[in-house]
Amino acid sequence: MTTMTMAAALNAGLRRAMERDPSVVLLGEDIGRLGGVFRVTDGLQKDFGQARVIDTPLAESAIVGAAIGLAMRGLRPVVEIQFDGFVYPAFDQIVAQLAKLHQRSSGTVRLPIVIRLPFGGGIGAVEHHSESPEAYFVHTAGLRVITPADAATAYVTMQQAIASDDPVVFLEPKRRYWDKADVDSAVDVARAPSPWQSRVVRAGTDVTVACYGPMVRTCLEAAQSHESASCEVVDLQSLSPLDTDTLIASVRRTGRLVVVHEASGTAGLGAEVAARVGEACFFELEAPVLRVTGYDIPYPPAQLEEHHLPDLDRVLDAVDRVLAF
Amino acid sequence: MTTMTMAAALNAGLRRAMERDPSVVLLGEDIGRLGGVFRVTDGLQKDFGQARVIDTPLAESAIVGAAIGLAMRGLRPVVEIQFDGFVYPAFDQIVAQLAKLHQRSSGTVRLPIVIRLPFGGGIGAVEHHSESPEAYFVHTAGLRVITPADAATAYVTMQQAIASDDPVVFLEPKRRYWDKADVDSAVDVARAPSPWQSRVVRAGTDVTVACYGPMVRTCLEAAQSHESASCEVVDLQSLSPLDTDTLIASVRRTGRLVVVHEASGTAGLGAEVAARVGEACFFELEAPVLRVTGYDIPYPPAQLEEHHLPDLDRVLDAVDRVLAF
Amino acid sequence: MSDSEPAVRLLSPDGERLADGRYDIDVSDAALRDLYRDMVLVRRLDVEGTALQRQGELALWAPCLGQEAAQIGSARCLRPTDMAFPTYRDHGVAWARGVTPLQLLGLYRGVTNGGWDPTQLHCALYSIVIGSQALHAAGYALGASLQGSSDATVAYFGDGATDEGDVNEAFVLAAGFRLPLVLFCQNNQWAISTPREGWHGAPIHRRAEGFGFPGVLVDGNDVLAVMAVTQAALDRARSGDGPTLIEAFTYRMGAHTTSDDPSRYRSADEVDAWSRRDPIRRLSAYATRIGAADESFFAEVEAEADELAQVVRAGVRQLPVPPPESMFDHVYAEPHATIAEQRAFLTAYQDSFADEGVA
Amino acid sequence: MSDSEPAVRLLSPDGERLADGRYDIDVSDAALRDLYRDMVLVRRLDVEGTALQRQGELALWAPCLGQEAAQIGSARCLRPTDMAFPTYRDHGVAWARGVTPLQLLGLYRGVTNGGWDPTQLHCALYSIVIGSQALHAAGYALGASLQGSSDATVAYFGDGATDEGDVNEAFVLAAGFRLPLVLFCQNNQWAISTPREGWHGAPIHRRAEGFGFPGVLVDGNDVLAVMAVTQAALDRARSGDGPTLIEAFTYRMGAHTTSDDPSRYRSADEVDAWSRRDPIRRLSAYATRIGAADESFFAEVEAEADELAQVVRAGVRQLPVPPPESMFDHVYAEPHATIAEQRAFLTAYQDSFADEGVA
Ligand SMILES: Cc1ncc(C[n+]2csc(CCOP(=O)(O)OP(=O)(O)O)c2C)c(N)n1
Ligand SMILES: Cc1ncc(C[n+]2csc(CCOP(=O)(O)OP(=O)(O)O)c2C)c(N)n1
Ligand SMILES: [Mg+2]
Ligand SMILES: [Mg+2]
Repeated sequence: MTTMTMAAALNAGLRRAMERDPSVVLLGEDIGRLGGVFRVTDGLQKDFGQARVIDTPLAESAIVGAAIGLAMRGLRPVVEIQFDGFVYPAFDQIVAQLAKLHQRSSGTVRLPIVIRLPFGGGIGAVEHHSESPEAYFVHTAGLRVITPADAATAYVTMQQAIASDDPVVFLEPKRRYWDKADVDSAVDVARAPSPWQSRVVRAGTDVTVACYGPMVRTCLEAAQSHESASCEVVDLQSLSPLDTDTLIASVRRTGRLVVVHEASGTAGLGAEVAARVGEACFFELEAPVLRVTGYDIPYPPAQLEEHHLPDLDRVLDAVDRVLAF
Repeated sequence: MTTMTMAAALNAGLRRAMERDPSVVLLGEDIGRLGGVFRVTDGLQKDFGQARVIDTPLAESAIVGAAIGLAMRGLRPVVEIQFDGFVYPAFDQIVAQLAKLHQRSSGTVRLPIVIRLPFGGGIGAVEHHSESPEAYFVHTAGLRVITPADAATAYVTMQQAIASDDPVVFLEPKRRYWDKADVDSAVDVARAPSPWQSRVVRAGTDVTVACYGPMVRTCLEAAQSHESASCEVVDLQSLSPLDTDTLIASVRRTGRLVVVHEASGTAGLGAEVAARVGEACFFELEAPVLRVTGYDIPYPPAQLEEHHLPDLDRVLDAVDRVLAF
Repeated sequence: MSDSEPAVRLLSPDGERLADGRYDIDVSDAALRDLYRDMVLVRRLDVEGTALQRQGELALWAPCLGQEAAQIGSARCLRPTDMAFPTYRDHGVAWARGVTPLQLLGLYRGVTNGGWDPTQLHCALYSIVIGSQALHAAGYALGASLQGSSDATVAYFGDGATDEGDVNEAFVLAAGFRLPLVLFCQNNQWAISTPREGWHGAPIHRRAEGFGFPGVLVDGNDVLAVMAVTQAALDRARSGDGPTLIEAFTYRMGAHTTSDDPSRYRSADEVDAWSRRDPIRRLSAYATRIGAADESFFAEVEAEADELAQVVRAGVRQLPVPPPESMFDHVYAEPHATIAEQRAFLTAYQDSFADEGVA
Repeated sequence: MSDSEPAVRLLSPDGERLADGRYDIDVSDAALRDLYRDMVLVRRLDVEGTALQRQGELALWAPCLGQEAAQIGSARCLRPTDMAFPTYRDHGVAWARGVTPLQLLGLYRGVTNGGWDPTQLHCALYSIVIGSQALHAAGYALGASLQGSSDATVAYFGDGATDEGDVNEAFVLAAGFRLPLVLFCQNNQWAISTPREGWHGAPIHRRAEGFGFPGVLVDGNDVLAVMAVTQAALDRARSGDGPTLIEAFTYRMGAHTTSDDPSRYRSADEVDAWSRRDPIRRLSAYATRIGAADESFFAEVEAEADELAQVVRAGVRQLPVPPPESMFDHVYAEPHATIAEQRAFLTAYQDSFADEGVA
């Protein structure tokens, strides 16, 4: 066990994957000498060389498009998009090519590509640096979407994502990059539990709180701080496929659900969760599913972000409302 | 009253808007001499000249980006994207610029831009020509999204969309381009009902069917053909803002809801509808909200599309299931 | 073609052999006959494609009529392990890479979104989103160069495609990484209704210099010239000297696709003028002139074309429509819970009709 | 700078006036002093920006240190109704367009995503998504030309931005519509950690020719040369002759932003070498040499800069944090049901705390 930040755990996960499989290559803007603006690739170019850690031009469509070509050539590219808000120039390559080419080729072309995307707000950044675009990717068939909530998970799921033969959008909750946790770097990733499922991160009996990525810590803190109710917290983790089995089992027990994410509410992931649980737990639900999300607004200036983002109080407010129903 | 196809009604609506307001300009690929691949802009360049109907280079990001610049210069651009599947190269300009610039500028910049997007399947086309990308735009704050279901609505809403000071993604259900209806071309658009609301297109008492765009006709036919149940059909029409008031009132009466769309189900618009109605009608719902949607797959080859797309039978199947609950 | 070197040309429109100071190529009589056969067969396939669409057997067809020399000439220079990235119109390229006519028709009949195994044939699937394949080609070439291989890659795209960001970003990658890549642009003068002439400020091949690599203009209806410049570009790629942009000046003799009505935007005169520069006639005249082929050979190829047409006509009607459940087969390479669920739903749903005897 | 004409230069690094066969400009002594004042004040503003970020008063700062001549020289050529489209680093451009220092700091303090009225100041908001503004500028220029106006438009972008599809598509629009547009690229040698040299095959200004319009290389640390080429490009634009690409060769003396650590990727020697080409020192040497300015003037400007710094320091702390509900104010220009609902929710939610006395 080593205590490390999530950024360090991701770095270690990348390193392990590169050591194990020489076909793993990294590409992105400023990932080499600089080590990425968050230093997640720090030291990797030095140790693996410029042929495996490739600094690219400033062109996101080119980066993802090139990754597709590299994969066709038998490599396993791991792409870094510098910030969430800069993934949109690559949207066509992701949605019309990366997501669809395996199907287009009747399964003959595999695209084991990971797109690393630092996402979410809460870091006081200027515009375009705090976006939560996950719903776009979850709605896009052919992609897998995953987000680790802590350093330990990050270390393992990064390696699992790279090992997957499907394209994976790997969302890194950037406000949690500096959170530390104990990471078991000796873990046998091949035997680790599947990453494509959600997990109960706190058991409880009165209400279920579903969340993922940056909101997991927030919800855990809210659960801890609730004075009377026993909150079960489910980290969805795998956003596509969205594993609602664990969640549904939880709601069948608690009868109440609050879903939390930073992204705008309308047509966000919370809607999908509410729709699925609403259908599966029709008789068990004792209150409507409540959503706590970012508002349907462009990400506001940093000094207002605390009002936009779900925080402990808003989660508790929803928990109380769902309990009072 | 004139009987015309939806394509002709859209053409007439564009013409009226251009006559009324000299700042309305059209731009897109092949919209001038050719009149667009669906002929929706047929004859407009001849009558209004090349300065108002502008053939653009083959570059979607450039088209939307230029429209933003034109709007900053005081014009009201109406953009044609040739097919749904070709809107993704413009995604950054739409999502990061068009949707956000009014807010970024504290309201000083207005972006009265309409993006016309022929969308949906059912026309036996090759890949990329049958997509339903509406959820991406509905999830994006700052955009309005609307889709007319028939020629009469198309004529009016096109003009209303152009008159709006907000950016509007105007989804044209291309498989209905050739459907005819009576269009009142003398209608006073300024006094027409707001387009930003849904409408009951068929009254019924047993179950509500919510749909939009190409699925409205399908759902009307299903409702008509149901042997025993009385189905109310609601055309959502305005997808953003998503007007669920009308729908909620309907479900409060019928107690049952089926939502239908062509797009993939996961994180599609049906999820948002189900989530909202599930919350608002918690005590009135007598059965879970059921969704009838495209599967979570890349759009299949044309010969399989009938199995992918909701059709009369699948709608009836869901209606029966929701009634049997 | 203002402001540019004259196009490389090795055959006059009447089939005379010309000298070009810059490029030359030696082609044996047998190879000439093969090129001719390729071009005639591809044209027949193409004509059948259009006819089959008219008969309702295909959903769409994008004719390559008139572009056979550009496609065959370039693709025939590739080695088996080189890689081609074609567009929806590059039937000659697909043909040269060994894609069978029926594999090729599947996409346009709507029974598949692809049709062949790109890895096996070293020919990517047709790209429909304009310009997107140029980046895949760049990535593929980057992969080859990282692996120290001598495989070259060719990206095909049209004149219109040079407007797209993706193609320009491919130029950036090509220059920056000195990729073993040939960027092969068929300037067929039209992007649907958008004419190349008059609109753009500079000829396409000059675009390359601005990115830092050479561009060359070639008469795209001259199969020998196309081969000469492509071979040189491939050699350059293999020897580590980086990319080349080739502008093959040609003409789209047919409609954009069978859905298009070109009479709305271009004159019959223009089409006429270009028909006098037909690439196949040019090659046959040359082959005849030098005695590499005679009437009996041409008749033989004609018969072969008739046979091909028959095979295509018969075969296309029998292209299997995949079962509905196949929609779920290759969405993901690994098991996926939602897909499994939806597949089960579809099966149950269909069985429910079977129960009712509705089939 | 291989393979290209030498950069236009009218001042040597030591402030000697040079002749350039192609460009010249006549600048009065008063105008020279104004340029100097602009550059010094912008530099002070910039230094304050960095300092304020260090003190926690700004979330971020993107220094323009070293690029003052490129920014002031170009933007000061614009007429009031011309339009500029700057990036996050173009504080000199914003300054020249009349954006006040405090308007400018709002974005970096996180109290606004913009800060001024682009329509009123004829200066677009800073663009953060690399290259996106080039297309807005092209559209704006197209609008001006459709309206028959003689307004010119300038798009600012960096060397790295020339890799992006959007910038290249802007070149396509500029060439195709012969837009009254100046594409002004500040090649400051770095795109964060990506060096310009060594990577790209051709100098940036040569990119333009490939698209069909002229490109020119100018010493970006020479304010007179920058003015001369910008003025010529603006004249060209106004007279309907179309766009020009200007590559202003300069250097980012500071970090990419205050979040960056340039020691990871570039040497102190390189920075040192460029500091000897400082644009302000060059101008002051020239002004002194020709007697357009003296020590008392320089001292006066220094005092003005001190004053500016104080105003900025005091003002920035008082920049009002907008009320939470303002998040909903300008999402849409017209009423929007969902927004109204969410605003009401927020108000009620906040009131619920007020009730509890939590404030
Ligand atoms: C991104 C994108 N936008 C629009 C289209 C629609 N479209 C199909 S072909 C075409 C013209 C292409 O012209 P060109 O590149 O010259 O190739 P050609 O068809 O002449 O072979 C257009 C606009 C598309 N397929 N992809
Ligand atoms: C589309 C996009 N991708 C990535 C970024 C992150 N980023 C911000 S500035 C920058 C480098 C820009 O370099 P250049 O264009 O040379 O401008 P400079 O910063 O040197 O002024 C990058 C990669 C961005 N802002 N937008
Ligand atoms: Mg063409
Ligand atoms: Mg730079």
